[in-house]
Amino acid sequence: MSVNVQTDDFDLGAEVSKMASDPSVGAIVSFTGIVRDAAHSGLISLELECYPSMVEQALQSIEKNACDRWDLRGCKIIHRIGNLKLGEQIMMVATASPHRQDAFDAAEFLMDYLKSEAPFWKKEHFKDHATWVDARETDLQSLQRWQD
Amino acid sequence: MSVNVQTDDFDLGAEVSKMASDPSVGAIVSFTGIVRDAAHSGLISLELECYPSMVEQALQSIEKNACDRWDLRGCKIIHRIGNLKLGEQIMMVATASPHRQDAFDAAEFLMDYLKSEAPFWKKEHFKDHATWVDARETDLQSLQRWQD
Amino acid sequence: MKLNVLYFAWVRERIGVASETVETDAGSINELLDELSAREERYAIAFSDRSVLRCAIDQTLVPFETSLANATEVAFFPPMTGG
Amino acid sequence: MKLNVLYFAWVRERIGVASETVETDAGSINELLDELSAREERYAIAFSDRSVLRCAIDQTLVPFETSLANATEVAFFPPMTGG
Repeated sequence: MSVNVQTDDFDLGAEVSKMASDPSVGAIVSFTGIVRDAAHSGLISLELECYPSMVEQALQSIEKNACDRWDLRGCKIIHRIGNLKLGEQIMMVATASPHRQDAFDAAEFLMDYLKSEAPFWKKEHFKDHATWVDARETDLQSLQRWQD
Repeated sequence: MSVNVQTDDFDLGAEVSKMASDPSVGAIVSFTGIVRDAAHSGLISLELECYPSMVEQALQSIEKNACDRWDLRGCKIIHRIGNLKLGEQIMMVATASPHRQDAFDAAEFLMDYLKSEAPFWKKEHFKDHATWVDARETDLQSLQRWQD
Repeated sequence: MKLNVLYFAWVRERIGVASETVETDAGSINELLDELSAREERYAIAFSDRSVLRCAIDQTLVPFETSLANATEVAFFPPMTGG
Repeated sequence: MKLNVLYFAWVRERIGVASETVETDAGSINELLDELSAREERYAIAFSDRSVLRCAIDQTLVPFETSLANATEVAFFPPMTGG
């Protein structure tokens, strides 16, 4: 169970391999976020800002909630900050469990909370302008499904 | 979009990286199945048998169903056969999409269908005996949620 | 008609071969299972509980009621346990 | 009381600094926002729509009604967009 906030890239395969060493782990689910340009709008890079003194405790709290709720034998969150080019990895979560449904549900839960409660902000840089990414209403709706 | 059935191990990180090269891809979800010994019963290895002439078309059909249902820009299934030791990777699915919910749902769908409709069978080898793994009722229930 | 019949996992182990050619006039999978079970005890044992048996005709999963007309390859196996 | 006030993302850009020390008698976050908005236009503009503003006291997300008693660090920022 650990969280990292870093400028460097990460190695998803290596993180998943580490989790597989626990003999009770049969299922590992990962999510990787990638810098994308879905609207073909000429995105050059994504700037990621965070609130340094808040971010690790926010991620650890999100991770602890997931571990309280599901049978996880491993959990890893890595989130990058700084300037990332189109196609670069932004972040990953990985969850390891004896059971595949626990691993899937916990990974979705972590992503929903991370999107709305971890102090990161994205700014999209284009050739001649830059704009802050707006939070999405659907992300808040995704969060609500865990609150019953 | 492709499926592989192979005795060799695979590199999850490399498969996910390939998917990230499409500029519309913002979310990649992966599932990795690992040889586990949840009951501490002294498992030594897992033998994976398949129906060779049926398996690729079954996996391609499952993959096509997922691509018809969600906005996927990449989809990969790799399943190993042969003898695998405790902790080794058995199989992976990875789904790439502009949207994280599509990637998550498609990966769960692929796993549910693969568990119940792809012609693989597992035999657990212990020190002095071996037993075929029984199909689980919960796997069939998981499948039913996609049929409404 | 001549059918290529395949067996997998514990079905293969109980019957003792991975595949064989079967000469039969069975009209459906159910009739083929009945006919083989009547022939030898190893078939009767392997096919005794059809609720834990699955079947494919020409690489497609089908129910036991399915007709064998035009079939060339029939496979019997337990419920799948991949993933 | 003296508060260390931090700003992030477009809130930081509109206010023009990443952090500052604020001397205030405000009892709640809402009162602090009112007080700063009255001081200078850049605050008034940055804080004009509180529905797109979020706040943390000592690194914990809180609603705007929260008391500032015992607070040492207050942060203002837009809704988060990580992941």
